Amino acid sequence: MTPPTDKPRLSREHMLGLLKQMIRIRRFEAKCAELYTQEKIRGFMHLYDGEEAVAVGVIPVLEKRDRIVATYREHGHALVRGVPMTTVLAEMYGKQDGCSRGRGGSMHLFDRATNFYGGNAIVGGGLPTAVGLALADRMRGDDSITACFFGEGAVAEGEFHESLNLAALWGLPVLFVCENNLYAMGTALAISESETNIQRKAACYQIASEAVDGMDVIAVEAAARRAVQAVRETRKPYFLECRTYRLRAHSMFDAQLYRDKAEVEVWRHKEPIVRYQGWLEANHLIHPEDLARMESEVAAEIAEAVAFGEAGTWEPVEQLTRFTYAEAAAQADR
Amino acid sequence: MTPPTDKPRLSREHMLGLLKQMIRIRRFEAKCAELYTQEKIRGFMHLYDGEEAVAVGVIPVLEKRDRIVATYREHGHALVRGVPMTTVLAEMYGKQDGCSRGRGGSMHLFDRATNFYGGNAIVGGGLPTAVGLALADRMRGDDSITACFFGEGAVAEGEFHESLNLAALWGLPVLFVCENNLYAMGTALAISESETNIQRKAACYQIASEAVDGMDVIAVEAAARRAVQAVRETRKPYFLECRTYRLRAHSMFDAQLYRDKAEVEVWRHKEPIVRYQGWLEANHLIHPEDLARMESEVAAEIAEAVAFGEAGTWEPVEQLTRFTYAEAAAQADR
Amino acid sequence: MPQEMIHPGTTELTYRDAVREAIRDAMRRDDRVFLMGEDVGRYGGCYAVSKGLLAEFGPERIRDTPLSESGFTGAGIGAAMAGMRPIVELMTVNFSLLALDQIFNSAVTVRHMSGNQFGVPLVIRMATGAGRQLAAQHSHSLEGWYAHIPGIKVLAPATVEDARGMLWMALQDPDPALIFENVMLYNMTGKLAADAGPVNIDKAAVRRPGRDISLITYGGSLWKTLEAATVLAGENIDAEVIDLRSLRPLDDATIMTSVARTRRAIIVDEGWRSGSLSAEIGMRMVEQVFWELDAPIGRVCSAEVPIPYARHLENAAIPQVPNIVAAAKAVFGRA
Amino acid sequence: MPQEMIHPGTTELTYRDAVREAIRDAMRRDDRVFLMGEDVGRYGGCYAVSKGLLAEFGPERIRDTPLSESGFTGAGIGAAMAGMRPIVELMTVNFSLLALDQIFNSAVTVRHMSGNQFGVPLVIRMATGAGRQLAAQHSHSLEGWYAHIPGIKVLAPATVEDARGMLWMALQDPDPALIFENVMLYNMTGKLAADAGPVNIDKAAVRRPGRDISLITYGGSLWKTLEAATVLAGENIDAEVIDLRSLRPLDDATIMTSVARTRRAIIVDEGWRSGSLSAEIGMRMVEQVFWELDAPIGRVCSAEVPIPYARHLENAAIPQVPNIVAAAKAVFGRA
Ligand SMILES: Cc1ncc(C[n+]2csc(CCOP(=O)(O)OP(=O)(O)O)c2C)c(N)n1
Ligand SMILES: Cc1ncc(C[n+]2csc(CCOP(=O)(O)OP(=O)(O)O)c2C)c(N)n1
Ligand SMILES: [Mg+2]
Ligand SMILES: [Mg+2]
Repeated sequence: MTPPTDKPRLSREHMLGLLKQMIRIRRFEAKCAELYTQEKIRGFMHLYDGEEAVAVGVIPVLEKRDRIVATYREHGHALVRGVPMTTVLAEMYGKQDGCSRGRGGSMHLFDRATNFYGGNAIVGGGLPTAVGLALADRMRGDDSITACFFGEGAVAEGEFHESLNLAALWGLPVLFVCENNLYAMGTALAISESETNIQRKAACYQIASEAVDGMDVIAVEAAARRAVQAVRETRKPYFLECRTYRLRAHSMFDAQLYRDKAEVEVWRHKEPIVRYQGWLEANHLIHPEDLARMESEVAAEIAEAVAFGEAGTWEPVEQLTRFTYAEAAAQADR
Repeated sequence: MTPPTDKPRLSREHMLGLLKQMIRIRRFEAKCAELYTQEKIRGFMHLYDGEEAVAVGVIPVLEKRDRIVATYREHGHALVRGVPMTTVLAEMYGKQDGCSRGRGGSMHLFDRATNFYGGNAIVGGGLPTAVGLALADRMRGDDSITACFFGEGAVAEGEFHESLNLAALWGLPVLFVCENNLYAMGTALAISESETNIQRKAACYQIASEAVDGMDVIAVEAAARRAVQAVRETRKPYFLECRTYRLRAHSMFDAQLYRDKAEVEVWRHKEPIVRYQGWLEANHLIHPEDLARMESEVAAEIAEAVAFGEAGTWEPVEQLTRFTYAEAAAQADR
Repeated sequence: MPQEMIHPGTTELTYRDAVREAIRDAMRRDDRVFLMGEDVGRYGGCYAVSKGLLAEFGPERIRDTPLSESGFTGAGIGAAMAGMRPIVELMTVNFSLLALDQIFNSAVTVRHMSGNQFGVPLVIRMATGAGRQLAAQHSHSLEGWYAHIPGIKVLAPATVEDARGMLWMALQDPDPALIFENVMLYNMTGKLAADAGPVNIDKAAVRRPGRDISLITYGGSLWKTLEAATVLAGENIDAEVIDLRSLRPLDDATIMTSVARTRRAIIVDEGWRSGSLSAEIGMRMVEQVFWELDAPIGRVCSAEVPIPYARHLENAAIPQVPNIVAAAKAVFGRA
Repeated sequence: MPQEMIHPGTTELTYRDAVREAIRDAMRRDDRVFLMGEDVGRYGGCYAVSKGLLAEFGPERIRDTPLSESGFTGAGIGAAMAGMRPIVELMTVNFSLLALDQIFNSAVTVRHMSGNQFGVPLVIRMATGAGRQLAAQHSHSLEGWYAHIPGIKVLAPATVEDARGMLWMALQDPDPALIFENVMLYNMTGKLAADAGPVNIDKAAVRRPGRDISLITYGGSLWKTLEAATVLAGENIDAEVIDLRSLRPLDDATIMTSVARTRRAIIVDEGWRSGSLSAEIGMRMVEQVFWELDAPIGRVCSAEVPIPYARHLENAAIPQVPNIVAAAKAVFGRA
């Protein structure tokens, strides 16, 4: 475990907070999987198990005014950012109480209040959006930054290349966060990239970068702090590669023929929650009661979210075409 | 001037041949410009003045079985490859005697007999084609290679990135030739790339590369020989950046507001024909009669091409939709 | 699907299996054929179509690609130009938009523009359609939209037989062909003669003959339309159901023969209504059999909205049996 | 173009100048507006539309981009979501195919899919059309094809007034709008009131009233259609000419009012015939005014072929005045 370097911020409370966020995501995903088998949740759903340290390490380092662009594997990002678990789950239920009115589902969580610019189900599709958000900030002289999450699979897409070049060329405050979990669906990194060192991609665009053990929440947080500070101060992009692993199947339809059970087992030993919890315990920073409290708080939050989702209502079918275009009122509002 | 390293091949005849090819292109382009003002040639037309050393240095190094993919600035490539000047010019006249039946014009010269897979008017559009041609060769175990020409402007396109990655990842015999003339229309390299050293792009994909003075035909030829040999032997891609300059406007519609006359003048002194001719003269490798003979041969060839173009006939308008799809006979033939 | 006895010499299999058999058969018959696309190999295909093929044919011919739709589609074009017979799988039509420049500006222009010197005998397969609650970015139905482009053929196999039989014919075609497989059909089972093979791709099929009205459709909507025809039969409307099979070119003869006889038509098309293929079909009727028409032509299409996730909204967005029945009855002035 | 006296308070200018004035005016009025695209700055725009603007507004707001259509279109989407009002110039529709994923999967889905939390007030301008012998890859007419997509507006200014006036309204629109400028119009001159400004973008315009037949068109074909109307007048056919102006949404009311009166219609559309916007317009007539029609609706469209370079072939491929005249006469049973 990376020893915390930035002591003052790493109060015990803060350190426990990191653990709790990771547990919160893990338990939430488990509930989602359960609800999926119950057919309460439908469509494509991609769980974040194993990768929690990335969202939890990066997102709290951002300010409220900063912006976030995510992928279809974004439950964790939304939760850590502060999108209420209730509306996230209601969204997956397809209820109008959901954070996207039930129209987006698992892959399209949006939340204006927290500057959460959505899950995007097109691999690589969010990168140009992030460039544009940052361009707006640059042109207005705002000091917000935009954090853009994407998988290592997106690196093969032309839009990755175009976006990194534009961000570097124009000096845009984008934090590119590559969640390198070694697979894009069933395609291992070596089958998708001739240069498998993802961090090196940044140098091709003269973008400052760092690669970090994405299973180590303290290391991710420290790297994110450096990264965010760099973007905020230089107003230039920064590339953070988080080396991680997805413990579950790609989506709910994946038989995982492409990787050995043994490989998954190896990674299970590196997984971020057990590891971090063990480290906290070894350093006497956590007590069994803390853990019990966390678990029960998380369980309560999840229970509340399920109740909210269950109680949610269906958008009247008459509203189907509403907001394909803005309405007059919305127009004035914009 | 780079001293010839590969002596035996650089017989005097060969050396004069290089000059003649460059002159042949230069004079041809001048005739095209003239015919354009006479409205014999229409549409978009992009001339190659200043860049002749690239096509002349690279293409003759290829074998007949090799394949070529070019851009809309491809008159020179077609001529050096051996597409008859007559059919090239007839194409620009729009006559059915043209190498593309008059349907392609200046930007779309095609010639099956010489494996000339066309001009392509979509910047970057030819790169994936080249990857595919090489993939076919690889899968069949043929030892042909594919040379793909493109401008430095294409480097910003996503297709550049995808194509280089695929070629490297799959081990495909593609020679990527970047004609870096510093401008994409009116956009200088520094306005288009955050990393302006184009050769470095290759390393991002683990592709072997070399940058060469594209105004020095001997240097280009030597580099092309190394490149072609590498591709042929390793069956892997290779990236050759030729640093050159376009002496004329981008196309016939360009007022060149984006660059100083002075800059063009500086480059005029480096231009490949005068420079190479001067070197041949200084080394007593060329006599005034040689030059006179070349010029008169080229003039005769051009005159013949013009006559051919003038005498060419229009495809009957009834054939307009022919070959939108293959015809039965062509089907059997394929 | 109608449930009948399986005859000797007949197998029952899914649409998915039929597509797989078609690929396997083509790969065995012609060593120029290969399959390339995201996750076609190790993963077995995002809809499990190509499961098992990697083991049989190896990674050169069952080629997993990076996420580079434009790049590998273009590679398919180049390989086809050099004499191979690639099958490019674009996973779903939603991602094909990333490859559209290659399809539109390279694949379809080359033959004409080169004066017939080069052709692109490429097959591109992709899943299409809504109905699985995949939301706006994963639920497009663009096969009719693609049918606008001259130089390609557009195929929409709706039956197990066509899923099995169209691929080989598409591979024989010297020009690019797009095959659209509706996502709702993969699990559908059907019967197939044990020796089933290639089928023609030139003609539309009359899937149910009828006297009173022509219901014209294709792909995933075929089964809904047949169901609607059954309902209509109960109301004494004898509907003829035509499965277009090929969206480009359209088989005008079969359509017009039917409509000239029934004098009434409904087109069922899962594309968004405005500018959908249904408009072209209707317009051709106006051009070719206007004087035979006894009533305005009806259309049942998707609502003009990005397809929403919520099940009830998604259902409401796309054509359903009751919409088809209602549209047909409206043509007869019945509510 | 009809040549008339220039009135005081009227200026004569080209369509190109009118577009430039529209951009300049918008940039001055709203500092959230900026122009971004390939060669819009130092080069002055590939069709010289933005010449001079760099000097006035500087490189941040007249932003030259690399050749990255998908990237900078997506950047326009993001900037619009964050409250800017970008004008993205895609040079020509031919290159827009590279940006189609961003337009189709991001720009148009976001508002609905986010439950109206985010919108994309983005304007994308591009040149369109054939006629300059630019051959297959540079001569597409896809504005009608784009009109299939729910969530965008599609505008086709055909007059100098509309070239000047539509942009501002498009920028006020909270949703993405695509403006298609026909390449053959840039050099066209027209008169404009000195104080000309924004124009409505909701209504089609009757450019020539007439009694006998409705000729419906838009963009570059408007002038050919008006010329055809003049020819027809000489043959005692009094044609009404409608300029659609907006291709999505379509102004059904203006179209149907005209056709219900003239009872005959021809649609002139530079798109390839099959699946062109002309089909949608014709089909809507069938749906809305079928019983008023005295004759089948006619279409004059482009031949279904990649546009060839040779002038005579290109001319034959796209709608021309004699084709329009002939089609109109055919409706009256005259040769
Ligand atoms: C453009 C595009 N192509 C294909 C897909 C199908 N697809 C969904 S997720 C995925 C894998 C992406 O892998 P990666 O970017 O590494 O993210 P991860 O799922 O590992 O988090 C693929 C191929 C898609 N959604 N978008
Ligand atoms: C995809 C695409 N975008 C834009 C254009 C318009 N265009 C034609 S040539 C050109 C510049 C290309 O520059 P470069 O690649 O450096 O080649 P060069 O002309 O310098 O030889 C541009 C922008 C195009 N043809 N294709
Ligand atoms: Mg991954
Ligand atoms: Mg250049």
